Amino acid sequence: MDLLEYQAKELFNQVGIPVLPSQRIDRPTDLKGLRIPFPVVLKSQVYTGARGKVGGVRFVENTIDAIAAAQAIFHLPILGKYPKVLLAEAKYNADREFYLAVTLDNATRRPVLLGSQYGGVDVESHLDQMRQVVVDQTFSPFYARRLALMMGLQGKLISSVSAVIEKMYRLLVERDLDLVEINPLAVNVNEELMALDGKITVNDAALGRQPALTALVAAIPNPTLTYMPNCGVHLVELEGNIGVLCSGAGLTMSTLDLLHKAKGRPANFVDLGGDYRHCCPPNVLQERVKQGLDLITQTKGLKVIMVNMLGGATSCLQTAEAIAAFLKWQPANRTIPPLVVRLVGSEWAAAQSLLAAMEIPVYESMDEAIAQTIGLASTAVKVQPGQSKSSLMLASA
Amino acid sequence: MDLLEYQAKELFNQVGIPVLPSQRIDRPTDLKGLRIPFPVVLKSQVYTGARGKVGGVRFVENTIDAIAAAQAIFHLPILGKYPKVLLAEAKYNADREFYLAVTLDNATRRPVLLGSQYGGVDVESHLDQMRQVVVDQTFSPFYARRLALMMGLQGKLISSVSAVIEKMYRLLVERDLDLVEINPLAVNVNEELMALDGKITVNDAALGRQPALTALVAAIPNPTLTYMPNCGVHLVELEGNIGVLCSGAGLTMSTLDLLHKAKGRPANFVDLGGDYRHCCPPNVLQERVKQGLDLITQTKGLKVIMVNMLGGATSCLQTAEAIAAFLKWQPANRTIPPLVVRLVGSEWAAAQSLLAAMEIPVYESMDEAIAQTIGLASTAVKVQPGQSKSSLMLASA
Amino acid sequence: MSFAAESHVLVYGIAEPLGSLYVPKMVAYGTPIVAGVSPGYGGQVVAGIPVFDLVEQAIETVGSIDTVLILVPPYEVLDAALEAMAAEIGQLILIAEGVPPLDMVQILREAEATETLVVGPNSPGVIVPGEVLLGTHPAECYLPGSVGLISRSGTLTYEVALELTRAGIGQSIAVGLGGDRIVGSSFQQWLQILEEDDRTEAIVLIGEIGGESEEMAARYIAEAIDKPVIAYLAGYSLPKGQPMGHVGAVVTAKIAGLGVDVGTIDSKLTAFKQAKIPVADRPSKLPKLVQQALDKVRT
Amino acid sequence: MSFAAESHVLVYGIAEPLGSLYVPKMVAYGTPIVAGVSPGYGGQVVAGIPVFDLVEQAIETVGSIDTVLILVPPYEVLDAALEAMAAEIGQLILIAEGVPPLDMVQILREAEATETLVVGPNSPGVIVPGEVLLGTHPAECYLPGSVGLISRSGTLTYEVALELTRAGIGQSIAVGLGGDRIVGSSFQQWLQILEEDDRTEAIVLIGEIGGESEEMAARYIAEAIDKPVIAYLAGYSLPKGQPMGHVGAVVTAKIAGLGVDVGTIDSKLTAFKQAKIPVADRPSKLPKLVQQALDKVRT
Repeated sequence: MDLLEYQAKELFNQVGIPVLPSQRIDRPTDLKGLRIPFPVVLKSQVYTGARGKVGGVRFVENTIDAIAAAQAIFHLPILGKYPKVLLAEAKYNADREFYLAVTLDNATRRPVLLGSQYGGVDVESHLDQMRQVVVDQTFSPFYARRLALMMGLQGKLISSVSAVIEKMYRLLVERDLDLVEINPLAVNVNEELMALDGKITVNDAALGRQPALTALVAAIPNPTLTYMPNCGVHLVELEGNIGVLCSGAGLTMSTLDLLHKAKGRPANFVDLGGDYRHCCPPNVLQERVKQGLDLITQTKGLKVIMVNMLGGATSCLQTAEAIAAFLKWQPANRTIPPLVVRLVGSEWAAAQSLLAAMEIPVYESMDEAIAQTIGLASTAVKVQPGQSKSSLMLASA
Repeated sequence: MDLLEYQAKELFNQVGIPVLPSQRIDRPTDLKGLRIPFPVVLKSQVYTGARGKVGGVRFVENTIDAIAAAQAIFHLPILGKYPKVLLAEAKYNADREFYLAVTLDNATRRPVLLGSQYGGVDVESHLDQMRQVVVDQTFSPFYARRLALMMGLQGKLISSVSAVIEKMYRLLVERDLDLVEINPLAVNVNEELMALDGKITVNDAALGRQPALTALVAAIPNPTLTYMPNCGVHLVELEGNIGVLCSGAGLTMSTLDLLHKAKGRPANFVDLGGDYRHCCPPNVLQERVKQGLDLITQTKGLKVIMVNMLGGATSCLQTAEAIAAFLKWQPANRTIPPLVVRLVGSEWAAAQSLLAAMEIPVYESMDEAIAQTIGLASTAVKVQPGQSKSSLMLASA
Repeated sequence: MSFAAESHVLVYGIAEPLGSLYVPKMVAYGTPIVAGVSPGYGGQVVAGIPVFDLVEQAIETVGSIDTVLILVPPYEVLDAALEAMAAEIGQLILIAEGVPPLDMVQILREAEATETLVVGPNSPGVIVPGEVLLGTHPAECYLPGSVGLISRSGTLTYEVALELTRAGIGQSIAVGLGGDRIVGSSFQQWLQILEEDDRTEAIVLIGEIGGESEEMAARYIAEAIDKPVIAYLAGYSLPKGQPMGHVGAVVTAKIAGLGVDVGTIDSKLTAFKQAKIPVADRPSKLPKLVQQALDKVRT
Repeated sequence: MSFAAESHVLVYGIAEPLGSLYVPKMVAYGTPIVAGVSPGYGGQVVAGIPVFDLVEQAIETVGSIDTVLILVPPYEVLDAALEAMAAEIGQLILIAEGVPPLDMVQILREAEATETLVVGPNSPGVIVPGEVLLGTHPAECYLPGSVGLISRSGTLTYEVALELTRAGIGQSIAVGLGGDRIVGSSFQQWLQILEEDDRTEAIVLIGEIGGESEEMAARYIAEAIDKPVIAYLAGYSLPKGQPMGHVGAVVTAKIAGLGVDVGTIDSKLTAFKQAKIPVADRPSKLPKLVQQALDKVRT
């Protein structure tokens, strides 16, 4: 999960990475109480990049201009998202701009330090200048100096830049982060450093042991959370007319692929997870099936729902019972689209009998279930335009 | 350097080691504002053990008794020391008392976990029950469980005791401690744990990077500090009539030994340190010689001062000049006892000439300097009775 | 690598919920579980297996252990793995989803120093059909035979095994490497193990979008693997950047918005094509491709 | 162990105050210093020695390094030592006083894993009289010869060497192991090195109260050392428990007030007596005892 720039800079400040005096702006009138002297930069706090090019960053010289600019930025969508807060920050005269990052390298399975003398907007056009140091054993500051040298730094910049890298590394480890990035790290004419923009990606799986981070991010809903530490059931919305409920990421991907291949259009999906989630052991799967179906059916325009469940310690009958219970508890005025169910495991016949009584077909073959689903979805239903694609979540029972 | 019990318990509380509700008492009247319900234990906060046997720990049932008991404890010396503060603490019904410690093992050169089911006052009579686990690689909680099992614990005590050991270990590492000890760790009938007394020894050399600890201990002067992070000059007082100024711990010990062997009685000594102190490089040695002589000559009843300097990048002449400067700047009414100087190194002859002019003999041989010193000290001078043996310190220039 | 029926298995976390659920299934399958560890539960018996408080204590009583299956909650995996390696056990299988990647870095530093094989985490473990079940694989999907399965997924591995089993094609071994960014053993390690395994005649590699492990595997196959390999890839219809729990290279690709074409379905398909590895476009196509490969090998 | 004149030495912290003070003395003595490292000072020259920013950068330019002498301030020693070991250098000499003992634990874990010899910290280093000076030993105290000195002290080592030198007895090598509780190499390691050193005919062991390293050394000498060993012990007149900078076993002995008789002068003298090691009661007695031992060896 990504942090917003102002949250990242709070963490930078805590570990001693130099950041400019700044102030969080929740509404334009906050600028009347600004404690930073003008000129000031106002920055839209959104999770996407490239805000500068579309007007999400503005320089202002006085309170009147600042309030006007803030109003404009609050009403400026960036890749479809409106900011909930802005960051007001002092100006800095950068002579040069570096790029620094610390993250995990999948291939070596180690933390990796990244750096370039070509930071800021130049980083993509100078990818060949990006240097990398793998932290293969216990970190020590010499790894950071190694990167500084590879970046071509000399003299006192070696120590000052590697001190920033060291702090970024310690932040990564202490807070269980996936990424700590400073871009640009500004260097002024006196070779002093300043983190002008920063990005932090929290490791979602580790959030449960990082109460301070959890508190930090609780304020502002974040769409990038991929792993539910509390095993909540998570709906992903797409644009189509087929609801999908699956067990496990691999099977979910495969199911979506096969629907897509057969020209079906999934409207959304819920992945109930594999067999090895401690927070939601198999014995709560029935409850989770109900929660998943409840989320899926909140999307409008569904023509059919495909349930594809395999593995786990739950029997087919138990899954079927959960589906039956979900349908039984619906209010009379609510219309649920037809279901196609694919189950593998014990008590299959009993599951089939139970659901057959509710006119729900049960298959053992994934291909057959896909074919039936596509058949039911084939009468196209127009999806409500402007429908939000944001994620809905339900906490687990 | 040792922390007082209440300071140790503050650190315990910070890392989640269970301690009783308690309150620091600076004067008896503080007990009128006691926030802990009676009955309460009042404990003298001194750096020495065995305070219980001499009346330094008292149970009280009401405010009047508490104030009286506090007045008594404040006026009760324990091994010659009066407490600056008391600790008022809730009572606890211990069913059993364990002993736990984490420290560094000289032989394996690793942290070591120590534990026994026979804690409290029983620990010394059951030393054969003390169990030990060396943390040879990176710490992980299984080392703590290993100790818990070796102590003979079973069931949920394995996890709860090892959780306390783990916290003690993390405290040791995070705060650069030499020792973290809990004795007793009380276990009540419900197998709940409580650290009833605690001892923490700070590593003096690491204090310079532990600002929080430095602040914690600044309040109350502590005689156990062995290493001067700021390279202050440190006087150790003994009981005799010979002042000793030496360079390096080994040479100081040897000098004291030889004086002792020749029936001399050192009154005090200053060790100016070896050649490899970063905080006081050889080029400030002259200043330190003056500071050392100044401290030494504050002791009354000195008959002679022996200076024994060897090694270092300072020449004999530079040392001699420092001695000469010290003598020259004394107030006219101050009597300085005779000096015996032993020097090894360059410019020896020049040093001898300089000091000969001040009637100070200079030797190259340690034995000869010792003999001369003993000769001058042989007329016994009575040391002032009741003279404080506490350490004096001067911050380095 | 020795997951044979005569090897000795210890289940760490046997008294945890996942332990009580899966241990009876593993025992029933014939898995040679000789001991369990759950701190505080020493002296108890779970599914006929004696429970100890510490791995070294279990070894003292039951003798040497070849494999530790770790079923503890994710934040306890690091400690259990370090304890097992300190007891000089050479094979670890980590099941839990949600192990913080920096914990895995610590585990893998130690595993490399001690030459320990680590499978997982976020993994269904290993099954040798008809012999040994070390994890959550549903027994009914598998049939003893000669096809090795290596996968980043759990349920998708079951699905592929089921298709092969229904077609009468048995499996020699199936391993889920785990769906996380940082996992213990790689496609390459397991390709080598299966290349050397006498029972395995063909290998099915089950990949997915994200990361670059399929690309690296394809290069390795071209260089070092003589047995036939057939691949299946999941996730090609996902919107770009859609996180799927199996987070793969999402973070890496996000750095500085570097638009590097790694981890996409195209980059993987290209790699397999270059290595001349047939790719099934759905699980039900695998039996035919595998049978063709087996027929070729056997003639 | 190779501190010979043809070995290659790198001084870490060459631009620090201690570096600029001692490096010229070492160079003048003939020590084969081929490079210095001080981050930020790369490209400069100190006492004729080229300075680099990183150890691996120095090695690239000047070739392989046998020994790194570390002269940085105490809190920077850990990083410098890890950097040197990462560059696969096999001998480290740590001079600084005040290195936190937990930093030493980290250094020694790595040193044991990589079989690196560590001398110090809080140490005068090593001198091979007439050839190589690696530390702070004052050259004027030493004379080339055949007596090896192993000591926990700095100035006391100089004192002992001076007594021998004045008596015309030269030294093959002198090492200060360091006065801290946790130091890199032990009496035993150096006894073994000197036992194997062709130039050394007799060994002087300079101990002091506190710790139990003299006791362990005495046992080791009885078991494994054939060359004659003479001991000198300092600190016997100190009041019990008086901390001396060389803190020795003070902490250990304090635990629970355990009145264990370890580290006292009596325990050490008993150990030497049992190992039949003569003990001088003052430095000036050493020349006679050493000469007797040499005479015995040479006949």
